[in-house]
Amino acid sequence: MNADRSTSRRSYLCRTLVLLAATFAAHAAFAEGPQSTPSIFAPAGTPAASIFDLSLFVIAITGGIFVVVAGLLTYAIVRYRHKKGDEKSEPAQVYGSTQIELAWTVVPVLIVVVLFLTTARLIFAIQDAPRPKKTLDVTVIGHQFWWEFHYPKLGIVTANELHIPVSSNQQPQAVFLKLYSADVDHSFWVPQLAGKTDLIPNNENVMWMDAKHPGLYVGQCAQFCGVEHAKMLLRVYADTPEEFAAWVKNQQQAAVVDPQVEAGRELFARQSCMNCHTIKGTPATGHYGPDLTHLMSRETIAAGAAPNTPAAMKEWIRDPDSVKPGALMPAMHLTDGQIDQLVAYLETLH
Amino acid sequence: MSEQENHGHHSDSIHLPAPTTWPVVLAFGLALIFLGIVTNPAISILGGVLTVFGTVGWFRDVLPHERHVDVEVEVMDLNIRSTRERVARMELDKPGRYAPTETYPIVSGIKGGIAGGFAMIIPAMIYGLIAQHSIWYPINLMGGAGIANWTDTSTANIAAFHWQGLIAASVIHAITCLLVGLLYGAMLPMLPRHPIVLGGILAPVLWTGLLHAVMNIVNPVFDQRIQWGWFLISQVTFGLVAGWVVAHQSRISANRNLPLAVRMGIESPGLMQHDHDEKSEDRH
Amino acid sequence: MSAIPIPVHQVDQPAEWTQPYKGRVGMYCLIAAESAIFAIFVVAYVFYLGKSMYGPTPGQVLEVPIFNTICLLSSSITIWLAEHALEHNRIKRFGAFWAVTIVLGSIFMIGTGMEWNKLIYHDGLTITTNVFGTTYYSLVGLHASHVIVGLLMLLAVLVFTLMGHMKEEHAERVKTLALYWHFVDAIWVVVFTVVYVIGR
Amino acid sequence: MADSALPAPGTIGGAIDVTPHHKAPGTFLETLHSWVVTVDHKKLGIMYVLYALVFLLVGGVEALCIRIQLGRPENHFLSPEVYNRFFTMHGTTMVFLMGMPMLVGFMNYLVPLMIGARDMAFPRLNAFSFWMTAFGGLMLYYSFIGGSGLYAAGNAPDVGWFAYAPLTARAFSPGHSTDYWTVSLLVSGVGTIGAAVNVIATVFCMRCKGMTMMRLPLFAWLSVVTSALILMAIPPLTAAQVMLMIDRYLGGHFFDTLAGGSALMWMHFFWIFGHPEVYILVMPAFAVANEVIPVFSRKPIFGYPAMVAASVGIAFVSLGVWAHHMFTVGMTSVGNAFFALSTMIVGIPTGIKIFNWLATMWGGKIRFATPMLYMTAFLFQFLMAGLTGIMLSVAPWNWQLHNSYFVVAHFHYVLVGAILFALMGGICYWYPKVTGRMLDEKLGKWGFWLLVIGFHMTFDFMHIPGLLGMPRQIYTYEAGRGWDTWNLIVSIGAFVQAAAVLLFAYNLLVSYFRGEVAGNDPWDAWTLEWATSSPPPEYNFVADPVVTSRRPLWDMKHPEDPDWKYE
Ligand code: HEA
Ligand code: HEA
Ligand code: HEC
Ligand code: CUA
Ligand SMILES: [Cu+2]
Repeated sequence: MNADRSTSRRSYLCRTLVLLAATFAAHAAFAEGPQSTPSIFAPAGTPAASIFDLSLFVIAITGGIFVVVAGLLTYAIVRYRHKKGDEKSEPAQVYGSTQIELAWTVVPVLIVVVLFLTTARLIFAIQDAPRPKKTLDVTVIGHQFWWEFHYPKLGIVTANELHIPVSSNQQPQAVFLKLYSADVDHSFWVPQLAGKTDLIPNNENVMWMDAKHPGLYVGQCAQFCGVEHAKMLLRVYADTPEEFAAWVKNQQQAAVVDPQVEAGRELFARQSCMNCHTIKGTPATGHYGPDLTHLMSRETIAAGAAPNTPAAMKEWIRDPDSVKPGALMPAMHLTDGQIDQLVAYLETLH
Repeated sequence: MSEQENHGHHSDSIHLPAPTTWPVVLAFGLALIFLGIVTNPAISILGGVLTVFGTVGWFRDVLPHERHVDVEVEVMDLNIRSTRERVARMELDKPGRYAPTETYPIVSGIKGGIAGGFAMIIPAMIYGLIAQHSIWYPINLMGGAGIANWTDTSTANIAAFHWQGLIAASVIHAITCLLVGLLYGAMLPMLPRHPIVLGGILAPVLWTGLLHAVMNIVNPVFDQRIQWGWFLISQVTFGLVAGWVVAHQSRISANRNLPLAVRMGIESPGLMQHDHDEKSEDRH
Repeated sequence: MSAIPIPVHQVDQPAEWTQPYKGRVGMYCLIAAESAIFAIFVVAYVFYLGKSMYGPTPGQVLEVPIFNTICLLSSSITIWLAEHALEHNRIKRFGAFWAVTIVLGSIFMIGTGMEWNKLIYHDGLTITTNVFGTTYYSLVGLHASHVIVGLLMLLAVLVFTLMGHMKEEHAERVKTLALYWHFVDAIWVVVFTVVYVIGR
Repeated sequence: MADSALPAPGTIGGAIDVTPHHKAPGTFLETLHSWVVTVDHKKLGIMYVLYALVFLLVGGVEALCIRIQLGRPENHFLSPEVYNRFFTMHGTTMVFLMGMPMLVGFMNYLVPLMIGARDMAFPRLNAFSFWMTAFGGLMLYYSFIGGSGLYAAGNAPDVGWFAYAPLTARAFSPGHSTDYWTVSLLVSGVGTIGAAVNVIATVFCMRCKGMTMMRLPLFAWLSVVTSALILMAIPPLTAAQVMLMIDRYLGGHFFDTLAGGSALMWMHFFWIFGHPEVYILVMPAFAVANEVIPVFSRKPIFGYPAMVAASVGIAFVSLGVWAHHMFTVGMTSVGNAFFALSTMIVGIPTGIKIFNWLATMWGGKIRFATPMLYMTAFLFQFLMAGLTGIMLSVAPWNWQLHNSYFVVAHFHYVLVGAILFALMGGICYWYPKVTGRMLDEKLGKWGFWLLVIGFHMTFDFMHIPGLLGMPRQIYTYEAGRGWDTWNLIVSIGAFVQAAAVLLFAYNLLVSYFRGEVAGNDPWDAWTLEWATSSPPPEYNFVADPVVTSRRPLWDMKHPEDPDWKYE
């Protein structure tokens, strides 16, 4: 399970292939760490890395087949094309050959056997991986166009931006996800960390991943789920152990109560915001939208559709459709003044 | 076609089914019934009426007798001839007709595969006994490629008996041996000069080299524990035995002087036997 | 322009070139397609067994329709007797068995109607009640709709017979139709097993 | 079918003589009427193909809009709603209204001619099937007008061509868009099943004398296999759609996840249909290749029995691989392994086909007329597409690639690179037979090379954003993800393809009026359809032909060296 590739005997082969892949896919070099392009050829976690290894193997085999067959085809086309003087005669008529046909049936069968054994091994290795003692459990709930994250053991609820501790050889740290959906099918996909797994209503799925380097890994929903499927983005932050501990500590607190923004807080409760959103420590306990208790600890809002800035927030609350057309939060028809108050309040929720 | 003679016996027209509106009407009716579900029930009702009309009309088209039209036939000569009058034959270095070349290559290949498969077990067992004092060791290593979910890859565990390991190993072993045997059966008669060198030594060495290169990905547990020397020995054992069996069963020595095309079993005029009467359909 | 040349051998050759009757092949194809539809509905029924979140359950409300089943299955025999009669040009006998088949089929439909009536008004099970209701009515309903279509076609043949149009030469066509009826019966065996035996 | 009943070797029956065409042309209305009421398999075949070509243009325009929208990041050419309608309609159109009718059209036109029959087994059913297909397509497109009208694309379906539950439930898909999808595909599905029944009955019951199943042209063989697959595959879709209708109209709970229904069931049902469907689409492409490649290589098909066996094998295996579209839904590891294996196994019979085509060309004298050019491109592109398919079937890798643009690239490589190319090649090949005129060779070659360039520009580069993590079915993407350049190239390629398709259509049009007169056998070919005039008379053959080998016309052209001696 611990397929640390650097020890692999064939890292040379890998490197050469990677180099090829890299030149091919310009910025998809095999980088150590998170990238703005979530390339599956830049793995930064165990499952992604072992899939990457497998993919090189498969590329080598299929590439070999392609070179051989395409080469023969090209040869046939060049060598046996119609030439001057051929109009008057037919070539020798050949009907078949059991022996040759048998040979080119058996060779693919053997290739398939090898491919299958390799594939099966990795399926089992990833899917049935034994659970290490120290894991982080997270429950992921997909909603139309945003993600809800629960850390059941830590008592944390947050949205869209998942924080996990980084995994090192000294301190391996796997994250086990339970995946549910509140409405339609979604799919959890952070290419640099692991393959995707669907979130299906009335059905529980599990997957695991780990991150070998700290930083931000981007991904997004990979199963068409309606109008704003394109903007159901996903961010995973791999924190150092210290950062993670600090983050957990902050998240476990109830919301900050700042008397200066009393007006905004009241407005939040008076408008129907509280029917849909939870802010821990206030009467707002809605579950339809994201938990806003620590809204300011997130870098984006509306599942990555906009940066978390006061201006974007104002625009979002004034008219969610203008930021993310089709998002399921209604425009509340508030005055500019009310919006300013609300945003001032939300800006305090660290 | 001049050789086509006219033997009378024809009419001047041909019966063809008559054109009819009812299939369109019926299709339109059915479509409207469905469209009505999405739009307005009135459309479904209209569709229902058309459907009834269509069905009845259609029935009356075919019952009790199919309606048909007579189409007049006029005839002109058609010329079916090719400008390519000459047909080349496959060129052989030696002219003449050849005896059938294949003496059941499939069966001989399978036999070779089975023989080689059994022979190969011996060095593998010896290896198991010498290296780990257990005949289950090599079996489990191989079976691990199939079931793969070893959670405990300690030596002791691998040396113990596991029925899953045995089954997986047997299946993998049997399939590959049969397939490789089949391949030998098809290929060796084509390359008859040195069957033992080719099938017994060269192929296993290449095969082992290939596996050596990819085994880390196919099955890392296997790769870490495998002893390539022993592996090569058992491969060569297989190759020698299988190659020998195949070579002796398909009379390679007799084929040696035949042209390549014949050895490859290519079916082409001149290469094949011509007796049409003796040929049976079952070859197709 | 010359006359049509017809080659020697077409005239000379004994016409031993026989191929299957196209209606029959067509019907077999149709049956294959229909079987696929039924297979999906049956799979769905089995899969959804016990998945209902609220009652009633099959065990609580379903009664085994023995009499119905006997009627439908015996109609397969009567239709076979009818086919046989037609082949031997015994039109009266054919008509009689054909009519019996229709009666048996109709009894089956009436039985189903009564069963549904009980389920809906007595047990309160409708297609919207729960997953069981949905799958039950669709599977049994799908079969029933096939019986109805079959009955309509059988009826059309009966009308033809009564009008005196039925002849021995129509045997192939009639047999093709009968094939469909046998299929509908065979499907009932599956539906019956799944719904009333396994599923209860 | 005993051989002894067949005529003595060396003769072929009256496939030879034909009516000259000198009917006075009717008025426009008369002509229209004669086409609407026709039961002639040739006219119906032509209507199918024309219908499909129209929808190729329509679906292509949708694809172009998609590509304009995706050409740049954060583009606003299409709104999200309209984009979703467009890709759904594009996929649905191309598969159900372009691909299927096109292949049914080919089978309809060619099968009776190739087997020496006067018509299909059930001519009226044939007409009915066509009209069902046609009305289904019209209904689907009527959805653009229903509801809020054309501007916002009305009620057009917007749930993807696989319409996963529960997105299709009333709660998530209010209005009628999903109903249009369901209902129109139900209707056209009935048409397709009818056509399949007809083809099978025709081949089994209407072959001319001497044409045993082992002498059947491979095109006809593959038509039978395709039709059998249609019979097995379309009904599951129909059944699932009926269930969906029950849910949406009668309040059923099949896919209602709140009441115990299952979203997974829909996926299984859809792909039990969906996977065989893609082989339904590709088989006719194989069929065309099996006819065109031998004729232009001047050699018989290599290994005929193996080709038949491989086709039947592909059909069988393809019924058991559907869940390779579902590797990410959380099946057990054993389930995943099983479907990975069964999927890879399909590569074996497919490989046999590729190799046999290669061997057919080997040692031949290959003439690269336009049809053969298309077939050559088909071979390369199908090879490549199949190999990316194998990559996708490697379940762990599929967890990365699933629903990414890599998949989109894979299936366009098959659907466009293999199927569309093969069908276009087929059109070029049989155009002289159907119209009596040759296509303009120069225009044809231009169109071909343009299409090759456009195709590779579009779909080669489309693999890359997939590998870089770009999911499909997204209406836009952020700048800075590293996807922009690739998408721009892809979009430009789509326009090159558009030019090629237009050129192709233009060629079809002008050659009809100005093309060289073809004669009955312009390619020096070997199957029976070339033994009658171009276009063939209503009754195809004056007298029923009698054949003694797989290449009846070869036997006539080379009486000194006939096939039946060697087969
Ligand atoms: C006609 C269309 C067509 C054809 C022929 C194929 C052929 C194949 N397809 Fe493809 N496929 C589609 C159309 C098609 N596909 C479509 C439309 C989708 C997406 C649907 C959607 O999600 O919207 C899809 C999706 C799809 C997926 C799911 C991807 C995903 O969503 O995650 C997979 C996964 O296994 C797959 C695999 C294959 C394989 C293994 C073949 C094989 O049949 C290929 C076999 C051919 C070869 C292998 C090449 C020749 C062989 C040799 C030279 C012999 C030697 C080779 C070996 C031994 C390997 N396809
Ligand atoms: C046979 C099937 C087929 C064919 C031929 C095509 C052809 C093309 N397809 Fe399509 N495609 C699918 C089947 C097909 N597609 C399917 C099944 C999907 C999945 C849908 C889903 O996810 O639900 C899909 C999805 C799909 C997507 C992904 C959308 C998304 O996931 O967001 C894209 C994006 O680039 C695309 C592009 C193209 C392009 C550029 C072509 C080009 O090859 C098109 C070339 C043709 C033309 C450009 C026409 C030229 C004509 C004119 C210019 C007309 C001029 C006008 C008049 C005279 C009226 N297709
Ligand atoms: C009908 C339910 C509903 C109401 C009422 C509602 N919201 Fe929301 N809200 C949502 C949903 C759903 C989302 C997630 C949208 C998305 O990302 O697609 C959301 C997202 C947000 C976000 C971004 C959260 C994040 O983590 O990205 C903020 C901030 C927010 N709402 C504030 C408010 C305020 C302020 C009000 C009241 C004026 C309000 N909401 C009223 C449903 C609602
Ligand atoms: Cu959620 Cu797409
Ligand atoms: Cu598939």
